[in-house]
Amino acid sequence: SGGKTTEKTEVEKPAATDATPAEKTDGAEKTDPAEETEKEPAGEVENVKLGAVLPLTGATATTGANLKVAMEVAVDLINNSHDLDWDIAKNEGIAALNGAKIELLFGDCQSDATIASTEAANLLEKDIVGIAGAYASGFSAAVAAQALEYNIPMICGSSSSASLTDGKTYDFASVFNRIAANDEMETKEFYLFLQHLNEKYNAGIKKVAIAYINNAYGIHADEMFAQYAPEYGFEVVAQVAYEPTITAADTEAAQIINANPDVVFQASYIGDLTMFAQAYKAYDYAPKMIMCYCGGFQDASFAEVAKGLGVNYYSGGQASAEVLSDKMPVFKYVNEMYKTKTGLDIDGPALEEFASIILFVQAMEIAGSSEPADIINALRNNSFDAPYLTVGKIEFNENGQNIEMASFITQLIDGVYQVVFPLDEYVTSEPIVNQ
Amino acid sequence: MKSVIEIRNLTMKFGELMANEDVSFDIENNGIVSLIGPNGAGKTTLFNCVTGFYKPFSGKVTYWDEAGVEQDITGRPTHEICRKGITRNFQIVKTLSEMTVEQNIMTGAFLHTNKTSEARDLAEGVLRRTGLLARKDILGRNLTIAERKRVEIARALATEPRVLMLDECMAGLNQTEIKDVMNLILDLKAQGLTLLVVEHIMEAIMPISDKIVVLDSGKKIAEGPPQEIANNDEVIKAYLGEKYHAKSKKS
Amino acid sequence: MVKIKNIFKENLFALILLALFIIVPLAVGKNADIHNIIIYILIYAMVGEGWNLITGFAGQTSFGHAAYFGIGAYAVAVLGNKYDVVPWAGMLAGILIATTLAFLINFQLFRLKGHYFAIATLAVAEILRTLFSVWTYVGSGDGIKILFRPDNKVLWLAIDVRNRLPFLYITLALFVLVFILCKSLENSKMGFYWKAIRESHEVAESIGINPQHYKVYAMMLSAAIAAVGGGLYVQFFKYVDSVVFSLDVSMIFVLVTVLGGIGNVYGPIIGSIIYYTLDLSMRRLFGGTTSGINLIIFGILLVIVVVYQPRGIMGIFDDLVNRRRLAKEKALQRLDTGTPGEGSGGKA
Amino acid sequence: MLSQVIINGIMTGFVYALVAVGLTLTWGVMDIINFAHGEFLLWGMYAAFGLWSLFSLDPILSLPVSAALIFILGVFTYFVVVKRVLKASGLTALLATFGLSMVLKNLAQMIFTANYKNVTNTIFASKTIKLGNFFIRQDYLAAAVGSLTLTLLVLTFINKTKTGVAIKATSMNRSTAQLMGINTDRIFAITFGLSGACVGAAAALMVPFTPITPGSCTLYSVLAFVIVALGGFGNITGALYAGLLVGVVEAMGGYFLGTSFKYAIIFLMYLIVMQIRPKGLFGW
Amino acid sequence: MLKVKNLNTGYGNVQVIYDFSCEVNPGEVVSMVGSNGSGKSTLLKTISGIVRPFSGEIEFMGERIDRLPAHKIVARGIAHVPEGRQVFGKLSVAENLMMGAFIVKDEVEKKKRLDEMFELFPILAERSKQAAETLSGGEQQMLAIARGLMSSPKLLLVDELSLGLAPVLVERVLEALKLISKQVTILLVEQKVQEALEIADRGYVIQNGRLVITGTGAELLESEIVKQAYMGM
Ligand SMILES: Nc1ncnc2c1ncn2[C@@H]1O[C@H](COP(=O)(O)OP(=O)(O)OP(=O)(O)O)[C@@H](O)[C@H]1O
Ligand SMILES: Nc1ncnc2c1ncn2[C@@H]1O[C@H](COP(=O)(O)OP(=O)(O)OP(=O)(O)O)[C@@H](O)[C@H]1O
Ligand SMILES: [Mg+2]
Ligand SMILES: [Mg+2]
Repeated sequence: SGGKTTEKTEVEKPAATDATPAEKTDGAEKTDPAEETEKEPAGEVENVKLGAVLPLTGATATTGANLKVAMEVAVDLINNSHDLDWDIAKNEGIAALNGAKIELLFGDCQSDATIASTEAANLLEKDIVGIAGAYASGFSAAVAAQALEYNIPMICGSSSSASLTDGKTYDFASVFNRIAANDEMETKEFYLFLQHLNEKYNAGIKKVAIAYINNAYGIHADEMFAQYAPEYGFEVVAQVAYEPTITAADTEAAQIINANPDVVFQASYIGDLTMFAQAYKAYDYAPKMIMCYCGGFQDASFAEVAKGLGVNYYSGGQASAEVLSDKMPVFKYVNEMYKTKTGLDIDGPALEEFASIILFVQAMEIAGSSEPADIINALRNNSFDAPYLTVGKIEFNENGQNIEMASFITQLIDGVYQVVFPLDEYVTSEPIVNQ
Repeated sequence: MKSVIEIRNLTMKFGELMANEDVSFDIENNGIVSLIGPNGAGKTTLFNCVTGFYKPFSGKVTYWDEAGVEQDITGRPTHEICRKGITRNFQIVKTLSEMTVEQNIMTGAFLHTNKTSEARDLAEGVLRRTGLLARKDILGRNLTIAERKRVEIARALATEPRVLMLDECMAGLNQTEIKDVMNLILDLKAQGLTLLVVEHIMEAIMPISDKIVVLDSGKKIAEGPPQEIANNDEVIKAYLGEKYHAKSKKS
Repeated sequence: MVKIKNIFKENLFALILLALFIIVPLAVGKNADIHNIIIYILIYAMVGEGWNLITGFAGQTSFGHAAYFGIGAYAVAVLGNKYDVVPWAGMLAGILIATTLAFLINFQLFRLKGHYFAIATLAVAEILRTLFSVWTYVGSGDGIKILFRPDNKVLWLAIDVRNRLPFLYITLALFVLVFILCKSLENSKMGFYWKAIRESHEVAESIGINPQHYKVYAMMLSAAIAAVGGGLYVQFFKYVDSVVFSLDVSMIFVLVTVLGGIGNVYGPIIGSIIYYTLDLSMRRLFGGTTSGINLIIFGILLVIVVVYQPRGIMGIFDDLVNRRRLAKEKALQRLDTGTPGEGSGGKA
Repeated sequence: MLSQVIINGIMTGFVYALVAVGLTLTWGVMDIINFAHGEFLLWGMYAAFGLWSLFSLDPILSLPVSAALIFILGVFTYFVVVKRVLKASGLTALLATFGLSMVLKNLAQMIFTANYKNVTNTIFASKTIKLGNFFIRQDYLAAAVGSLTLTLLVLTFINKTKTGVAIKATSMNRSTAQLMGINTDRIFAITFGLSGACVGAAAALMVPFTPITPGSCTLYSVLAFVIVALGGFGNITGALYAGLLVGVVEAMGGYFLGTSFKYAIIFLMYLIVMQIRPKGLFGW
Repeated sequence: MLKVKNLNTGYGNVQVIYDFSCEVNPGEVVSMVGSNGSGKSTLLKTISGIVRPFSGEIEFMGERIDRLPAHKIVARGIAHVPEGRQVFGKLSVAENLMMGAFIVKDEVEKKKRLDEMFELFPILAERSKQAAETLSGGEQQMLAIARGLMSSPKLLLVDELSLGLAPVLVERVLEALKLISKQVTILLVEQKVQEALEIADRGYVIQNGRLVITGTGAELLESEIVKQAYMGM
């Protein structure tokens, strides 16, 4: 429902007869409307309101729009009955709350942290019981600060800055929960992968370098990169920071090439990553592997770029990949719903934002209440099933970090994200090491 | 009569062009010195050099202030020179166009006061003296050129200068209006001001000047009392023209 | 008595505005959302007033006011977070740093004129942005979060969620102070001198004004006001990073002021109100969809307003005043018919 | 490697120059700040992208089309927005074009989505010429040569043709220009069109190596601001040299000081240069 | 040639000229005199189209021109030398002159005119490469006149011809004007009432935007009104 406005969602009261036609028609929905009407407990159960702040316009709108679709898919799954072997999808509404449905209100932060803050306040004023978003770490922090003041739980899907959950940079740990692996976890995983390549494929990787965008996301990636390299036995030969907006990446690429590392780490968004990729290619530089922190690498359009350049040395962390569909029915179903709306396979951040909405409902099911305090409690003290993720579980520590989210590694081979590490049961391809 | 300003060997160049070349003359206290010369002779340039808009290439400008203290003002910043008591108008008028006539003049009046009300009182006096009182609420941009010229004089006067330098303040006025300005200038002299006047209107210059300095191609070609200048052959040839000469002979 | 009445009459518009700003926040009840918006309107209007001093009055376009805004914000954040300095003191420090910086930098920069200067101000802000984005002491790319201090609400001005009113009124009070300052400056010697400089450097110099000095005064005052705005902003938003120095932020102050009416003390506040109500209502009406339709409509509305009223909203009021003045003038002229040249002393 | 970096700097510099030349026409010559300049560039890129994806036209070949399209956008901008605010202060035009830039940017997002678009497999894509020790990217080279040619064309047009001189005259004094028989509306429209054509062409030259998204042109317009000032407002030759200088300083600064400083160093250079030449490198 | 009928004009909501009519016949030199602010410049600006009249008619060679945009009026053959010079400051002297001939298509003709102007004002030839804003005041005035003549107009409107010119030059320019008037009809606004009326075939006197008297140059010179109000006698 791309053209549907927030206001409307809010206005449409859960009138018994036409409870959710909008969601139904555009989802991959199969139930019979007539049957649904009968089940509906005639308007006695109030909707449960959730809020989400996303960058739907502005610099990071690239992703924001897709994340919104992912969240809407989650709402569809929750509110309607789907032919899928998963309670959330099968049930209509929240079982523990007499089938109450979720009403999701969106706020557009226009890729600006200040606006994120006011939009969050706006949503929080509307009696929501939880808030999700807001993609970039800076926006999420702004939203979380508001959530704290209202003591409303926040689930942040895809922001990756470690500082959000380090327990000291911010003061909102009591309400804040983040699903995405933070860069620390991701970094360790990357190094394990490189060790794996060295051991199993004789890759001979020693020297590593990083190119990172100079913002909260990049800086922490770089910090982790440098911190763990010695621990895993790698030598750091270059750390290249660059401005969040650049017109060309040649100088940056040149500095990397100059240091001649075996493997390059990239903490880049899609635009910069593309420019780097073109520059590496143009200067005939082909490292053994390029490890990408979640960010631009997961954007489907990068697959095309890499394919166009004819290179196969890009790998990165991913929450799930299309190639896994057959092994994970829930994921497959979600991916299909998402794909009908966006034309794209669901990527990591989208899946994480999807998860944030699902988690709220799971928490309410456990708590049997839609009181924010109860939801907070439930979120912190339980482990949640996540059949759409390869790890299959989500659990938060005392700072709100999901400890289960070990992202796994995919490699772009001929334009397809192939799972190459670490869980054997999910691996879809052997990694290719550029020699 | 003692000098207030002494110009010595002033030279100003624009690239190759010698706009002023080795010009020297004195401006006597409480006198009216007129500067004439063909278009492009360097009169405005000389103004600019004296008032600090240009830094002269060489030469010296000396000023004696009220207390009679000698000061070298060559190439000093304009505002500093103004504070010493030398103010000017602009040949190509620069009225403050978003301000009313009164505000234009108040801006000048603020040189000697920090209070808005005092500046307004001062301005009112000047408005009255220059016959602008009825126009005081008109915005600068809505004035005719002649009115603007008058505002320029008034604004300069509001700074209560000792030396007032007027660059073609009568251009564009008809004879009657010129008479008014001549009277104003004589008035100012009577109040003790010293004036340096650039003008092409001989009918106005000749009767009021104590001394006339003539420039041509940047060089001083004559200096003396009006009558002498009017009959100076070189000046007639370079500047006045035969017709004017003939006419002035008649009268 | 008459005097008081006059003050009342002359400032009727301001007083009405003030009354609205006092009443509306109360009238909407405990609506933090609207309170938020009003606080931002006030903060941006305040910095707009500052920007108006240097650009509207003194005529020196600044595209880099985010520099001083950002410094004000960082001063409060860094001092508060690292050294537990209360925001009040942090704001004072911010003012000091901003004015000093304005003095040091602009003494040099004011050798440049017009657009050359405008770009230089942008350059200063951009350099600061880069410095703050790599300087780890101030949190580099991470920025700084002011941590919540429920324990010491009064000194910390920390706002309790359901009640932003105290902070709102503090902001309002500071804005009123700034407004009064700007308004009284407008009719002072300083104001006259600024306007003279704006129109012509040469004229200014010829009547004894040192343009350099007065421009620097304007910039320092302007910077101080921007720093106050920044200080308030960060206390409210509780977070600041180097984005605060970006052109986007500088543009906010330019836009609200020009929209309201540049060179007019009412301009920034009127502009800020209109700008944010438009932006917000479009966002709330059409936002939340992927397309950015709200911004398209907002942009179109902005263009329409500007095209319709190129001198800013306050231009409408100016026109009214002018029309009255012109009518008066015309009446005068008629009385004078027969006199060649108004007031030239010509014979009647 | 250093010489490699410098060469790249020069190449980017040429592209900057062309974008700046477009801006110097409106801002420098006509004294109207067109805040939507970056969005003109953006739409030029989308035009080139559109032609490429619909008709498989290589951007180099479709350059005249994208230039022409943005020319029209420029003319449209003049008549619909700028013309109506000409009498007000310069900052009013800034505000109006700011509104326009919002419209253009978000319209792009509405039509093309915010997803990055890449024009791939172009004639010169990711190919290089090897000269001894260093490489010259062919896509850069093509852009540089194209930019230089177009800049020189604009320069000749402004200085040598009657319309060109009329543009300058109109910018100095509008009503007097009318008295000369110049249709000033037409002149303004042409100038805006020409400015648009410059960025339209620049866009076509850039798309082979620049990912396109609604936000991707903001930086270009900020850099163009600096370049225009550095070269001296209204000075086209100045914009060309300043563009090159900025390109090289950016590359070298990034190389020696670290790439996070590569734009800061440009701004710093601007401040320093202007202390010595307050009217730009080439302004007097 | 030029007929102005019942013209009312001014700026925005300020009326400056009231119910004014006048006429210029081919081959004449007509002078407008009047004190400052009486509306002479406004009249010329209205004729040349930069100010829109409130009401009334302006006819040129039998055609209504009061609704035409300025640039089209120039094309009909009216050139206007504006008050206060208004040279294009940053353009060179030669470029300024070429702008004067903007509507002339024939390059050879343009060149010829340029040479004629250089002959009339030799100083301009000397300064032909210099930026106009660096000319002295008088030089700028000469440039403005020359520029007006560049389009070979049928009717030349000159505002404040002698402003800031040295006496010799005033003489020379007036002579030149007299000479030109054999080919070009001239409507002259001039503060040097004596000189203006001497060379004029006819003259109009304006006060506060209204026509006061009209007559031949000689008649006006003798009239009491003119003597008293404008010549300080
Ligand atoms: N900034 C400048 N750059 C170059 N040449 C200049 C500059 N200013 C003046 N000139 C030249 O210097 C000469 C003297 O000019 P100036 O303005 O002093 O003449 P003037 O005596 O005031 O003439 P007028 O009576 O016409 O005003 C002129 O030929 C003029 O072209
Ligand atoms: N742009 C304008 N807007 C409003 N009023 C104006 C404007 N220009 C001139 N005026 C007013 O119109 C009246 C007539 O001006 P005009 O320039 O026509 O006089 P003029 O006869 O040419 O005088 P002068 O001999 O001083 O040049 C004046 O009162 C002037 O203040
Ligand atoms: Mg002069
Ligand atoms: Mg006039």
